Amino acid sequence: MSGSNSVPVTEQGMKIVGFLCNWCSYGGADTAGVCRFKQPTDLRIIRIPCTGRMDPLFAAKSLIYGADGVLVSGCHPRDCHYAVGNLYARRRLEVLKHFLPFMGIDPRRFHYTWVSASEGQLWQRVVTDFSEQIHQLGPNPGIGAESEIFEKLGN
Amino acid sequence: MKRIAYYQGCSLEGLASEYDISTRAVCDALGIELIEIPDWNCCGSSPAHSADPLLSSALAGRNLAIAEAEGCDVVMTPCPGCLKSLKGALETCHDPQQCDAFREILGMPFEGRIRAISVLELLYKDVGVDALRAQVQKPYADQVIVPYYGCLLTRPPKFADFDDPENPVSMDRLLEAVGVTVPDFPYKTECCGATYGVTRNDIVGKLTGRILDMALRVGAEAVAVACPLCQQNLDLRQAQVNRHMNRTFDLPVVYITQVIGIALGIAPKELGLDKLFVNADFLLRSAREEEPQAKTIG
Amino acid sequence: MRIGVFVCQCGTNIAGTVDTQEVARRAGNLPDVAYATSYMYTCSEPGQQEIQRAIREKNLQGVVVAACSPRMHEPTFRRAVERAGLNRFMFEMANIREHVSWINNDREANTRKAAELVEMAVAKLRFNQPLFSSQISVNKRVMVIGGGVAGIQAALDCSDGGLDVVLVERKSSIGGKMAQLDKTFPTVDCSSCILGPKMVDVVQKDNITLHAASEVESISGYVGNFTVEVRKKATYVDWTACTGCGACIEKCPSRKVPDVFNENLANARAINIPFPQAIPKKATINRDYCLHFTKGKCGTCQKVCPTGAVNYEMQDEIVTEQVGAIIVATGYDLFDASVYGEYGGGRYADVISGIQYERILSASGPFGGHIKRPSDGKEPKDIVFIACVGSRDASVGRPYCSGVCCMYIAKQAILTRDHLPDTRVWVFYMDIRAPGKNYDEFVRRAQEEYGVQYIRGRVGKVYPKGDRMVVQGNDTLLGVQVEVEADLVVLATGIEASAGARELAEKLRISYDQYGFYMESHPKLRPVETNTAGVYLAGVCQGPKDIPSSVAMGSAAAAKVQALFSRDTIETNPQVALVNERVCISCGKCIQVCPFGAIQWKELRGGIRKAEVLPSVCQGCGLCNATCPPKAIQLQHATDNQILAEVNALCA
Amino acid sequence: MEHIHTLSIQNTYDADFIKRVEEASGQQVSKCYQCGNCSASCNYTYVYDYPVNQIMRLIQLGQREIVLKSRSIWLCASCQACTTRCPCNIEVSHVMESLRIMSREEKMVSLKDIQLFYDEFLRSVKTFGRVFETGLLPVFNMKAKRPFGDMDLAPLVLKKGKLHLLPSRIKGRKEVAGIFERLEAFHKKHEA
Ligand SMILES: Cc1cc2nc3c(=O)[nH]c(=O)nc-3n(C[C@H](O)[C@H](O)[C@H](O)COP(=O)(O)OP(=O)(O)OC[C@H]3O[C@@H](n4cnc5c(N)ncnc54)[C@H](O)[C@@H]3O)c2cc1C
Ligand SMILES: Cc1cc2nc3c(=O)[nH]c(=O)nc-3n(C[C@H](O)[C@H](O)[C@H](O)COP(=O)(O)OP(=O)(O)OC[C@H]3O[C@@H](n4cnc5c(N)ncnc54)[C@H](O)[C@@H]3O)c2cc1C
Ligand code: SF4
Ligand code: SF4
Ligand code: SF4
Ligand code: SF4
Ligand code: SF4
Ligand code: SF4
Ligand code: SF4
Ligand code: SF4
Repeated sequence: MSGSNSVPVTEQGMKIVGFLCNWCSYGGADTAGVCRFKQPTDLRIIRIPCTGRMDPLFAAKSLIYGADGVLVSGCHPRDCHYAVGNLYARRRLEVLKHFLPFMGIDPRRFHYTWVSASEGQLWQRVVTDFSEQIHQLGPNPGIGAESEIFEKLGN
Repeated sequence: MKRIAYYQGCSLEGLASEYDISTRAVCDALGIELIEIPDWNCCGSSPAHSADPLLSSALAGRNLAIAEAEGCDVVMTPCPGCLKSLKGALETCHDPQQCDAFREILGMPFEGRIRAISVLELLYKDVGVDALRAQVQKPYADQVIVPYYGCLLTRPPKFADFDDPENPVSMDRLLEAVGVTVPDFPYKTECCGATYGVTRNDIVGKLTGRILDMALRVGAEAVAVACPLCQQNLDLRQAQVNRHMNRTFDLPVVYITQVIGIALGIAPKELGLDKLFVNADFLLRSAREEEPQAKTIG
Repeated sequence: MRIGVFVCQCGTNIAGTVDTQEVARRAGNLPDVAYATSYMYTCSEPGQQEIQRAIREKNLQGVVVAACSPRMHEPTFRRAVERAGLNRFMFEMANIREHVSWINNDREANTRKAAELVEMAVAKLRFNQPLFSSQISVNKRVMVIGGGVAGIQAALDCSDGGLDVVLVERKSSIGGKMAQLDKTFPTVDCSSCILGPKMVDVVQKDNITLHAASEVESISGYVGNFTVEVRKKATYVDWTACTGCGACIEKCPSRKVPDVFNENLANARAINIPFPQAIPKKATINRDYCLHFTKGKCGTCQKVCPTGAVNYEMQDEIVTEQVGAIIVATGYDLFDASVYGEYGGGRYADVISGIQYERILSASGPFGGHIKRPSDGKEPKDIVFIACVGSRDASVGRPYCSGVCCMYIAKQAILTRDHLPDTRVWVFYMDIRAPGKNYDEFVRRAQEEYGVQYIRGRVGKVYPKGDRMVVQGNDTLLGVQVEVEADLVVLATGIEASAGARELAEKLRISYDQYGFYMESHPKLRPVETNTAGVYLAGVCQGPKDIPSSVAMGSAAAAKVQALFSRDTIETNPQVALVNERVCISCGKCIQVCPFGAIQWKELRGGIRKAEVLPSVCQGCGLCNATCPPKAIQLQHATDNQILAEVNALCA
Repeated sequence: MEHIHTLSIQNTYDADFIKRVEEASGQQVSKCYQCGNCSASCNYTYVYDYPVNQIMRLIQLGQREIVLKSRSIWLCASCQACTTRCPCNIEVSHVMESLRIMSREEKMVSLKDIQLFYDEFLRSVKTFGRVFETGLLPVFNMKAKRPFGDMDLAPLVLKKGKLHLLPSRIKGRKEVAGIFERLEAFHKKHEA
């Protein structure tokens, strides 16, 4: 897939999958929309009840199937609608982040964060920053292809 | 059995020599072997701290390193100022961000396994109040002494692992164990002017004056201390204080080790009682006479 | 499956930046989509009828609406498809307004994005299953735990609404902290005069069962049907016989018992009634001090009791109560001031706490309402109050504000000047927090009319000098160190979670914050609910607050219970986890992680255990689903297959 | 106390100063909520030009020069009363210590005598390995231009036989001097 960087990627856009908890971040994304906060168009949001529902496999599979980036967002720690779901999520997603290089996937393609239902502006920033980062990385070359990172981390 | 290294520090070599000899005498009487740190150096005290904390840690660190090389488990020092430097050095040594710089500047092998304690902690924790009481040969009868801990012995709280920083009681309990009457002393931990003896003795005059005054108010015949700087400010400088405050204090200021030593039956001279500036012979009152009428003396 | 797709234009809200026709056209090409169209205002009455018509005419089995956020109109459309005979879970929404048309103007990119979101929704819908709620009956009895003013208010309001109430109080009398107060801010009316009648009401209501000297032992069940075991502690007095005459107390020879109600400023007897207005007014023996129990000697009370109520053989008793809802109102405790060695609380007799000063002020208190200092009974000429003791202090692990002490200091200062006009009152404070109705005016009055001296700065140290105390502080407004000599020092000790709050929370399966205060469901919008359905909060157990707020919260919790009980049955949420027993490997991980205790073991034949979800307890978080190693437990309507279908539709 | 008239905060605001103090002391100065407990507990407040809580406030406001030129930082005796009682868990004494070092580095020391005493003390340590009390005092007195300071004490001390006329030179004084040298080299390296 070399040289794909020269293709004006914005034309096709990137495929970014967002997993957002129903109570906080999905609401935050709604708030951003209601306030008409302009955002890049690459993100596709999947609504989950809680980040605690977030199986790291969902993110891994997305990247394996060819998503260019995965963004997970939930309630701030301590604000979880289900008390502790996001704390479990944090632990699992942190592990995933460290695991991605071993699959030959650049860990920068994956990001998780916390945004509450009222933080529309924060949501705008999160989406903009992450989309920009994925545009910089370019399209996902496929599993194992980003193995130079693997080599770097392996040492 | 723990191997206890002894770090006397510069003051105990000079103006506070009686603290040194009474500490050694008491430990000897209690069967505690002290291993003097060979060729020890100055810990740097406040001047080093105010110049560079790394300097302070490295200067103190050299002594710790020597003690560790001698196979000791703890370093005991009677001086709270030195104790603070020693504990500071251990803290630096275990701080991941500073340990490399520390080792580089120290320039000798040191693992940092050793612990630093004060003579007070040694007596209070390792010997224990009950064991001390059992060894008393000449209990005091009616002497009233207030314990003055000074500012450094129990502070900062993170270093004061053996007593309460705000209302320490270790010296109270040790004094009681040898038969002394100990009134509540509100100025236990007030600062006496510390290192300003030389540079600003007007400050020392005021702060020390307050402490002596409070001691008299609560009915003390003497102040017991565990710090050479406190002792100097309260005892040696008592005349200066009198001048500054327009007072006529004449209050003995004795080292805790001297008070305990007398009760253990050690001769006053071996405790350096004669080296004190304000006469402290009142301590011998019940030590000489154990009959009940001793109570009428004084 | 036959699926219908409706792409909403929302006037120009969506159609302005999304080609909705094109989205509908592309949707029409998706597998299983039998019908796709675009409509002007889908949520309007005609829009909904259009959907229902299509369901019938095209024989649709599932519906996707691409429109606004499901947080807005999902319930609307679910009802619509239900009216047309579909199960309401055979419906999905794609959010093409908040997440598409409103956040970018690039029509082409927006259209592509909207089409993909529709594709994802269709993909998910193909795995949807009809789900059905069940109805569970509601036991219309309510338990209130804690009989302070908040719990009393909740109990009385529920009782007024015709509900059966069980009130559980761990002390031998209800009343809580308010019963110990002298007067109350900001009106300075007598505390027991306003609380007393409410306490009496509690015993006079036929539909309130009071278990005093009792604690909750265990709780099982779920909203509508809780089973609570209550431990009635042995009081060694048969309360059905005791008339509260007090003859036993008068004769009891054990007289050096700390009087807890008077905050240890006086002595009580081993057999005791805590205060004259106690409800129930019954005697209790304190085993630790009773000579019969400690020495095997006495038996006086038994001999003098005219009704033969004393029973040294009494044992704790467990009673089981069935209730449909629980209101927790367990209040608070006060910070132990002896933690501050520098203030001498607990060491010096004349350094006391605010609640001790309430007892001193009280006419029924240890000194009959005369202000005297505990050490020698002298009238104090100078009183110093120190604010924020054990509050707003990270060094003692209490960084929060206790909320009421600024006000009670002002109250106690005013009362002091009322009782003893010649006594000077000094208050060391950091900030004055008085945000209630008439509150700041009250504090101003203390300063302007009563001449109370406020000094801004935290106190360093309190120590005795002669027979007075010296308070060494700092006036930060002047930038100088100050000293005030006082005869009495009152430490405004802060509020902390009541002892045992955490243990009770775990029994109730509600969460608490790091300080032990109970967590409300939403800090603004659901302040009296917890995340456990059927359990409500009232009073200081949720966080520091004063009497008006505690009472308001008691009433609010009662209103929530009445609303819950207004129906005979409640509908369960069918979006719950479900275990596939054949796949479950019995590892128990799901049981460990479930924050609500909704999963239990189910014994199969042959001693095999499998996980089983209690649908009425499960809140649908999905944590178990993500945890389960073989994925045996699946959250309905958000199963792995459903979520992965969306991923697939987008990426593959 | 010098009187500040109007402090035009922005004109003298040094954001970097706040950061440097926080880094040097390891303490988060913004945690200070100005309760004043440090000043209430500090026995030296009466000789300070700014009570220690005001020093903390001045740091928060980035007022580098006022702080580093203050007398307070040199009159602080490191008694730790402030650190012990600060409700915000700030090691205030540590902050004061860092300020002394910074004021020395930036040549803003107000109380030269105290610095001088400290320097003489350390010179003694560097030379002999231990402090030579008898030698330290006259040298300090001379340099501080107070030839008779504490001379009243000399006969007393002499009488008790506590005055040593010769310093105790330790064998390892080269090692001790080495510590001073390595420290200097270390700082040079890190400045570069
Ligand atoms: C010194 C002082 C003065 C005050 N003055 C005023 C004032 O003038 N005006 C004002 O508005 N507010 C004042 N307050 C605040 C007031 O006390 C509280 O707002 C009020 O008492 C809170 O009531 P509550 O019912 O929430 O808690 P509480 O009064 O603490 O009642 C809780 C009850 O629950 C019981 N309980 C606890 N745990 C359990 C358990 N596990 N099982 C069963 N029962 C349990 C307790 O025994 C207690 O009876 C003052 C507070 C103090 C400390
Ligand atoms: C700048 C600002 C920021 C704030 N930020 C926060 C915050 O972050 N968090 C927070 O908790 N609180 C905040 N608040 C406070 C919050 O706004 C109020 O607590 C809350 O809105 C009160 O709700 P309400 O329903 O009592 O009153 P209102 O919101 O005032 O509602 C009253 C309604 O009644 C209507 N009405 C009035 N008179 C009549 C009449 N005679 N007949 C019919 N209708 C009538 C009014 O039109 C209005 O719709 C803030 C307030 C301000 C000013
Ligand atoms: S369904 Fe939503 S998008 Fe469509 S018209 Fe209604 S509000 Fe607008
Ligand atoms: S136990 Fe008997 S004597 Fe005591 S109060 Fe009750 S009835 Fe009266
Ligand atoms: S038996 Fe116990 S409670 Fe009863 S009178 Fe005797 S001491 Fe008091
Ligand atoms: S209410 Fe006032 S006294 Fe109480 S913690 Fe808050 S600020 Fe401090
Ligand atoms: S979905 Fe959540 S609440 Fe339901 S059983 Fe699983 S973990 Fe428990
Ligand atoms: S986690 Fe899965 S396999 Fe383990 S017990 Fe629960 S349902 Fe069964
Ligand atoms: S350490 Fe310094 S500032 Fe702090 S109390 Fe002591 S003398 Fe004052
Ligand atoms: S004690 Fe701590 S919080 Fe209070 S003024 Fe001093 S530094 Fe600030």
